[in-house]
Amino acid sequence: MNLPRELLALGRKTGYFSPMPRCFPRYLLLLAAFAGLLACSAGESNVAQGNRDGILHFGNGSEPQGLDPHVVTGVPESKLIDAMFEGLTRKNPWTLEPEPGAAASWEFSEDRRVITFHMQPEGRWSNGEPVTAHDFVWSWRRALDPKMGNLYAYMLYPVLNAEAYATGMLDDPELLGVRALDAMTLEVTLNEPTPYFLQLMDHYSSFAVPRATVEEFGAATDRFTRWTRAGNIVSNGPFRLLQWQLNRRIVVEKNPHYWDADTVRLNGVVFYPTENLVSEERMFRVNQLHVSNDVPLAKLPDYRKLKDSPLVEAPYLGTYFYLLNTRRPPLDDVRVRRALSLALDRESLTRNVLHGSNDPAYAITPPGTLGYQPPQLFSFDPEQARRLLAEAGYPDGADWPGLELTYNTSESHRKIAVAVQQMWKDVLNIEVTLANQEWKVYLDSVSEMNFDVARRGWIGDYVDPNNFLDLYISDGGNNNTGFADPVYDEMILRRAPQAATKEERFAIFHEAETRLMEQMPIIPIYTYASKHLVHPSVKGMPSNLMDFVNMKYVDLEPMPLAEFELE
Amino acid sequence: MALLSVRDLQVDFTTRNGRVTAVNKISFDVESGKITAIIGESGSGKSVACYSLLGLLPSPPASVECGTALFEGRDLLAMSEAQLREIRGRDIAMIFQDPMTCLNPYMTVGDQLVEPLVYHGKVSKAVARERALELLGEVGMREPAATIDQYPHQFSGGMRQRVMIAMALINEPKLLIADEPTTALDVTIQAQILKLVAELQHKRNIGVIFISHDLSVVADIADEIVVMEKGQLVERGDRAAIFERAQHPYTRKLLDAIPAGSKAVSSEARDDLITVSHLCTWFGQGRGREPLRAVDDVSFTIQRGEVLGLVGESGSGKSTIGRSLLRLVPITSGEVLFDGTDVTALEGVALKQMRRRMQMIFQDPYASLNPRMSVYDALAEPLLLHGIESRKTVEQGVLKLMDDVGLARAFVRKYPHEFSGGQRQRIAIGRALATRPEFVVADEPVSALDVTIQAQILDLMLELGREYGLTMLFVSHDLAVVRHIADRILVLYKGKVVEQGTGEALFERPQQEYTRQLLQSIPGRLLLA
Amino acid sequence: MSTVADSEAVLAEQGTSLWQDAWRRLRKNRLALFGLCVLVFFVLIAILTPWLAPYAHDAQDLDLGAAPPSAAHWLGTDIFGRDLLTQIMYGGRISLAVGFVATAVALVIGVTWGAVAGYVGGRVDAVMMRLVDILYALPFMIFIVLLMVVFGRNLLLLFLAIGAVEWLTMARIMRGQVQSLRQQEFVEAAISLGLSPATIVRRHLVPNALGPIIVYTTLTIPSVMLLEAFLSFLGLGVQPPATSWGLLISYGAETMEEYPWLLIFPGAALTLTLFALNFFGDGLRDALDVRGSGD
Amino acid sequence: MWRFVGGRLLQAIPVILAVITVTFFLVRIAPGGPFDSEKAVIPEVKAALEAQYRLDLPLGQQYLAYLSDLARGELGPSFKYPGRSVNELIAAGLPATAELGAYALLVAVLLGGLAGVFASLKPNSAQDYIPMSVAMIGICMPTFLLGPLLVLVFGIHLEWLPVSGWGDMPGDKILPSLTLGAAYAAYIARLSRAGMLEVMSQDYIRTARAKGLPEWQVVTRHALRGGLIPVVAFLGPAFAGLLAGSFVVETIFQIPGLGRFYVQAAFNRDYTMILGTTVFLSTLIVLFNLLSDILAAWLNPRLRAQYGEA
Repeated sequence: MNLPRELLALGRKTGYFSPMPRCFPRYLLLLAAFAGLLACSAGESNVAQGNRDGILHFGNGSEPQGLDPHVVTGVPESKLIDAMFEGLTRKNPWTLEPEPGAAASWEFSEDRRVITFHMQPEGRWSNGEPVTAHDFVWSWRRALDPKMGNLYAYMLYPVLNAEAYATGMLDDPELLGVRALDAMTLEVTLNEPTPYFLQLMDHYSSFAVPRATVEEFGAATDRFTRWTRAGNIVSNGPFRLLQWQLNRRIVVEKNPHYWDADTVRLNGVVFYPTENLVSEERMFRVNQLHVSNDVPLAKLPDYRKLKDSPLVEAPYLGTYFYLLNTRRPPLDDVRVRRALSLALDRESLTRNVLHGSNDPAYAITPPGTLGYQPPQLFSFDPEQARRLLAEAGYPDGADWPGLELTYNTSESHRKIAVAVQQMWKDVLNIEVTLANQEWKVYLDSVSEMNFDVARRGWIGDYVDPNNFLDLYISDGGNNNTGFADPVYDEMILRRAPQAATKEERFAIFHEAETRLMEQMPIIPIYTYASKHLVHPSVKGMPSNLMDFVNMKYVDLEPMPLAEFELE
Repeated sequence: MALLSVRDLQVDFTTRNGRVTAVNKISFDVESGKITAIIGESGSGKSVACYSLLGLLPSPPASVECGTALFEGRDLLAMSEAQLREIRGRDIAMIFQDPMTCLNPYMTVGDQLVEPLVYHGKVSKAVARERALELLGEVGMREPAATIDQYPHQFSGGMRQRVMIAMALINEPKLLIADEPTTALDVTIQAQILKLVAELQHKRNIGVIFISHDLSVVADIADEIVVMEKGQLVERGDRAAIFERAQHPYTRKLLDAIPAGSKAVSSEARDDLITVSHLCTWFGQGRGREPLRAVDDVSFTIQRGEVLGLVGESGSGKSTIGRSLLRLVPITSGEVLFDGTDVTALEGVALKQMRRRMQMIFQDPYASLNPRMSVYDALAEPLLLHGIESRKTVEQGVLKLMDDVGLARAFVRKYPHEFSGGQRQRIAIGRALATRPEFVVADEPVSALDVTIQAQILDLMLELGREYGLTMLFVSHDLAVVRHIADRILVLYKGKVVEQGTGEALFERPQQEYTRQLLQSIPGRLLLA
Repeated sequence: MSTVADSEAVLAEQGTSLWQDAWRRLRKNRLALFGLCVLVFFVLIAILTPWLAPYAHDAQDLDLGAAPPSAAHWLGTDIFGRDLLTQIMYGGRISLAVGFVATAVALVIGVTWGAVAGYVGGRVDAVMMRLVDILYALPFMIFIVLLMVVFGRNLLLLFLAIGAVEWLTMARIMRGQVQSLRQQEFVEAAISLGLSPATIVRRHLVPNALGPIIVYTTLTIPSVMLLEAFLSFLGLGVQPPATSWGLLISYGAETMEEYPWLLIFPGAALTLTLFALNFFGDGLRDALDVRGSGD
Repeated sequence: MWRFVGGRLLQAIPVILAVITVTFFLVRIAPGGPFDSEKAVIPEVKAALEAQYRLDLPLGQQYLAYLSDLARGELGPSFKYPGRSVNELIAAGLPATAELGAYALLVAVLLGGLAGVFASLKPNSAQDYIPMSVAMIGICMPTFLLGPLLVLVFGIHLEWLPVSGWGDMPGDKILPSLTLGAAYAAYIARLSRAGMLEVMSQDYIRTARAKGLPEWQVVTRHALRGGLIPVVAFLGPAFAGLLAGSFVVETIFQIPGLGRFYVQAAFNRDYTMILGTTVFLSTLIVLFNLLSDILAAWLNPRLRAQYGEA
C-alpha cells in the first residue's frame, strides 16, 4: 500500500508503524515459552501513547460502509463523517443546539419558509480550497438525485420540490429550493415551516462534498468511485482522513485548514471497528481504547461499583418496542393489545434483565426530547391486563390461539423476549412462542408484516417528537403494524406543522401520542441508553441524548493510567 | 566353544487367558561357519526363541523366564537394552520372512542399507555408501549404483530379500538369524537365495540360525537341525541324522509332509468341461502406455473330473487365468466355453447361475474370509443365495459342509480369526463347495500354509474332488505340490503356456529350459529323489 | 501373541455372534463400560427430566437473577433466575437428541454414499465425489438460512440440516475404507459366489469399515451438539425458553467472568458426555475388531 | 506428475462452476435483499440502486454477466461497501486470514503432532491418556469459548499478551493462532497417534530395531514419515477449514481478516461478496486438497510412482 508521507510521520509518532518484529510468529512456540518475557517488552499502551501524543483511540462499533455522506447510512459512519465533515450547522454536544458550522450565521424569513445561510468566511476544504454556497447547492442536488440511490434522501424533503426531484417526478434541479445567492450566501426555501430544519443541517445527508474531488474520480452520482479513499478524500471538518485499513482501523488527523482549527485539541483519532462487545470491553480494560462503543450488560454492575468509574450512561434518543400486527387476530382486538402491554413489568425487566441501564418506556417518544414529555397512560397492572384479556374472550388464557414473537438474532433481544414471554405466561397464562430470525429475514418479515409480534427499535435522526410520531401515520413506510387512524394522520401531517408555537405544537403531539397509546399498535418497552466506557483522561465528550460526539471539543488530559480491577 | 550357546531358554506370554509358555526350556548351540536350522510349524516357538535372544519381543506381554544365551561368552539375556543395541545389527544381524514389509517403504534402499554401518561402525555416510554398493554387487544385485537410490517398491521380492541380506551383512556380523527368509518367495528365487546364504556364510565363516517350517528347504544347507513343536525342542542332530534316522514322530511327520510323487493318471477318456481358446487378459496402464499382457493368447482344455495344474512364478499370469475363467477380471479377448456355454458373454441372472457352477479357493485364507462373519454365516450365505438350502434346513447344510471339510461342528459360530491357517483354508474350501460347483479354481491354496498342514489340505482336496466329482484348475508356483495333485500340468511363463503334459512326463523329460530351471529349484530335490 | 494352536481340541467352546462377542469384549473394557454407563445415565435423565427436574423449565425469578450455587439451586441460576440444573437437564434432552439423531442421519447418508462410490468406482465414483466436493465448498450459512426460510423452523429440520452437512466427511472416510477393502480376497470370494453388489456392500464391506466410522461418529456427536448451538443462535433450531447444552455454553461464555457457573456446569456436562462417548467409541471399535484381539 | 496435477485442476473447473451456480441462485432465493434496512427504503431509491448493481436485469442475464466478469477476474462491486470491489476486499482480508491460518496450522501440526507421537510411544499409559484427554477437550472446546478464555487468562489476568489486534503489538498473533489451531491440533493428535501406532506395528520397524538403532532413531527415521501421512492428507482440508472457519477468532481478536467479511456478507446479503468469497474459498479448498495430495505423494514413494504413471 502506498501510504502518504504524513501518515507515516504520524505513524512513527504514534508508534503504529514502528517496525514490527516480523520474525516473531515464525517462532511461535519458542515465543509462547518466553511470553512472560515478552510481556515486559510489550511497550506502552495505546492510551498512554495517545495521551502523550493527543491521539484518541475510539471504539466505533463496526466497520463503516464508506465515507460518502450521500451513500452511507449507519451510526459508525456518522461518527467518522462528523469528525471529517461539517454541515451548515454543528450540534453543541452539551446543549444539542445548532452552532455555526460551515455557515457562520443564518436568518429566517418572516414566514419561516426561507432561510439564508452566510458561509463561514474562513471555511476551507482540507486541500485549502474555500467552502462555498455553490458546494452546498451542488451537493444537495447530488444527495437528492435519484441515480445516487441515497437512502437518506428524505432528510432533505422539507426543502421545496426535494421529494418530487428525489422520486423522479421533477427533472430540473434548478427548481429545487436551494440556491447560491453568491459564493458566500445560500438560500434555502422550504415547503412549509419546519422547526427542526436546522437540526437536519447537522445530519450528514445534508453535508457538502468536494465537487472537484468527486468529479475527478468519477461521475457525480457514481457509487463506485475512489474519491473517499485516503489520499483522495477532501473534507471540510475538524479532521481529515489519514489511513483506512479495512476491519482494522481508520486514522484521522487534525485538519489544519479547518476554520476553527484553534479550538481542536486532538492531533488525531483512531477509530476501531469493535464488533465484539466482550472483546471491546477487554481492549478498554487493558488500555487499548480511550472510549468504548458499548458495554456488555453483565459488566455494568461491576463497573458501577468502581470508584471513579469509567462507565458513562445516558438516555439515548430511541425507543425499544414491540410491533403488534393489528391485522391479525387476536391482535386486531385493542383489548388484547392493551392486555399484553399492561402485563409487562417494565420496571423489573429493565432492572434485572438490563441491569438498570435503561428506563422503562410507556410511549413511543423518548422523554425529554427538547422539552417534550410523552404521556404515561398506564403502568404495570396485572389485574387490569387479565380483565382486558377476559373481556376480549380469553379469560385466564382460555382458548388463547397462540402468538409468535419475532426478533432478530441478538443476545439482548433474546433476553428481553425470554423475560417478556414468561411475564405474559405468568400474568395472562398465555403461550407465546419465540422466533428469532437472521437480520435480513427479520427485516423481510417486518416489512411484509409477516409476524404477530415483532421487536423493533427506532432511533431519532433529529431531536423532535415528529421523528417518532410520524412513523404511525396510515401507510407510513415504517408503520408495519397496520395501524391507520385518519384523525391521527390529520394531527401529525396537518395540525402540528401549522402550529404557531413550540408549546402548541407539542400539545398536538401529546394529544396524538395519547391517541396512539390508547390504540396500542406498539408496546413500548424501554428507552434506549448509550453506554460507554470512557477513560478519565478524556475531556470534552459530554453524554447527550443523541450520543453525539463532537470531536472538535474532545481533549486528552495526560494522567496516570487507570487500572480497572473488576471483581 | 560355540559362537552361541543357548541353555534352558523359557519365554512366557501374558495373555488375557493367563500365561502361555511359548518356548519351554530349550537348549541349542550355533557354531561359527555352520548353519543351524530351527524347524517347526507356526506357533512352535522357533521365532520367539530367536527374537528373545535379541530383546526384540515386546515386553509385556513377553517375558524371558529363565535360561542363558552365551554369545562369545557374554549372556545376551542378562544384558541391558543399551548393551543389546550395541550387539544388534553389529554382531548379530537378522533377516526376516517377508521382504515386502520388512523394508521401510519410505526410504531408499541405500539409506536403509548404510544405517547399521553408520550407526555402529561410526563411519561417514560416503564410506558406508561405498561399502553398500560393494555388498549389493556381492548379493547379486545388477547395477548397484543405479538401484541404490531406488525405493523398495521398485524391486521384486527376490531383490528385496537380497537387499535385506546385504543390510544384515554390512557390519560383518558373527551371527546371522534368518527367519523364514524364503517362504514368501517363488521357488526359483528361493533356490537362489538359499544358495546365496550358504555361499556368504561359507565365505565369511559366520554362524547362521536358519528358521523354517519346511524341512526340505534346509535339506541342502543345514549343518545342524533343531526340531521344535509347541515350544518344546523335540529333536536335534546333524543333517544326516535328522533326514536318515529321525527318532521323534513329529520329525517323521514333517518329513512325510514333503510332497512327493506323481498322481496316478487315469487313462479313461472324458469330455471337455472347459475349453479356453486364445484367452487374453491385459491390464491397461493408462492412455498411451503399453498394456500389461498378464495372459497372452492362452488356449487349453480341462476334461470333466480332471485336475489341471498351472505352474509358474509370480507374475506369470497363472492367477489371472483362474480369475479370467470365473469372470473376476475383465477379459480382453478370447473365448471360455464352460460346458458349451461361452462364459465371457454372460450377464445378470445367467452369470449368477454360472457362478454357482464355478468356484474359487484363494491363496490367503486370512484375507479370503470376511473377518466379521462367523463360519456359520460364511457357509450359509452361498447355500441360501442359490437356494440350495431353505432357511429351515440351512443349519443342517452348514454342519454337513463342516463335516465334509473336517471341521468340528462345535466351531460353527466362531470367527475366522479364532482359527489357524489350515482350518481357515478348510472353511474356504467348504464355502467354495457349498454351491455344489462342478469346477473349482484353486489359486495357490496351500502356499501360505505350513508343510504339515499343506499335506492335509492337499489330501482333503483330492478326497473331496473325488467325492464331489470336481473338475479343478490348481494354480501353484510349487512344482512338487502340483505334481502331487494334478493329472496334467501347464507351465506358464510371462503370460504364455510354454509346456504341458502329465506330471511324470514333465519331471522326467522336460522339453523347455524354463521347465528345467523350475525343476532344479525344488528344494531338497536331491534328497527326495 | 501366542498363535492359536492348530490342534482343534483347544477350540471346543461354543462360538458367539459378532455383537455378543463384541459385548463380551466390551464388558472387559472398564473405561468403555464407564462411558456406556455415563451415556445411559444421561439418556435416562433426559427421558425422565420432566419428572426429575427440580423446577419448571421456564420458571423465572427476575429479582433473583444470576445467583451462584446454593441449597435451593444446586448449580445456581441464570440471569432470569432460572434454575441451572433444570436448564441443563432440559438442555440435555435437546443436545442428546440432536447429537444422536443428526449423527445417525449423517451416518446413514454418508456410509451409503461412500460405500456406493467406493465400491462402484469409475465414473460413478467421480461424479458422486465431485458432488461431495461441491457441497463442501458451498457457503454453509446461506444454505442454513435458506433452509430455515423455505421449510420453517422445527427440530426435525435441524437434524436434517446438520446431518446434511456432516455426512460429507463420513462419505469420504467410508469411500476410502471400501476402496481398500474392495481389493481383499473375501470380496472377490463374495463376487464369485454370485452375490449382488448391494449385498456385498451391506454384508461384507460395511461391517468391516465400522472401526474408523465409529471413531469418527464419536467425534461427530459433540461437534454436532456445538453446531446446533450455532444454528440455534442463528435462529434455526431450538427457540427459547427451550435450550440446549451448546446454547447454555455459548451464553455462559459471554459472562464467564461475572457468572462462571453458567459456563462451568453446562461445559462439564458436555465434556463428560464427550469423554464417555470417546471411551465407549474406542471400546466399541476394539470390541468389534475381531481380528485385533486374536489372543 | 504434471499430468496428474493437470487432470485434477481440470476436474476442479466443473466443481467450482457448480459452486458458483448454486451459490448465485441460492443467495438470491434467500429472503431479504442487500438494500433492505431497518428504515423503509423509498421505492425510487431502491430502483436506482438495483439499476446500479444490475439487479434489475433478468436473473439469467445477471448470471451470465457475472460469469463473464468472473472470466476476466472481476468479482464485481461490493453491495455493502460502496466504492469497493470484492477483489479489493478479498485482497484486504486475505493476508491476515492466510497468516492466521498458517500459524494456526503450524500450532496444530506442532502441538498435535508432538502430542500424538508422544502418546503413541507408550500406548495405554499415562503418557498416552493425558495428552489424548487434553486433545479431547480441545475438540469439544468451541473457539468462541477458548478464545475469550485464553484472553482472560493471558491477556487480562497475567497481562502477558495483547487481548486483540493483529500485527499491532508484539505477541498479538499468539493467542489467535492458538485459539484457531487448538481444535485442529486435537484432531491431528488423534490422527498422528493412530498413524504412529499403525506404523510402529509394521515389520520394518522391527527391522530397524534389529539393526540396533536406538528407539528415538527408530521413531524419527523410520516411523514418523509413514505415521504422519494421514496427517498430511488431513492438512489440505484442514487449512481450507481454517480459512473458512476463522471468522469467530477474527471477531474475538479484532483481526482484519477475510472470515469477518465472508460472514458479514452473508448477513448483509452482499451478493457479490458472498459469491466472491465463495469462489475464492472453494478454489482454495480444491487447491489445498490437491496440495496435500501432492505432499502425501512426495512422502510416499509408492503413491509417487502411481501418480507418475497416471
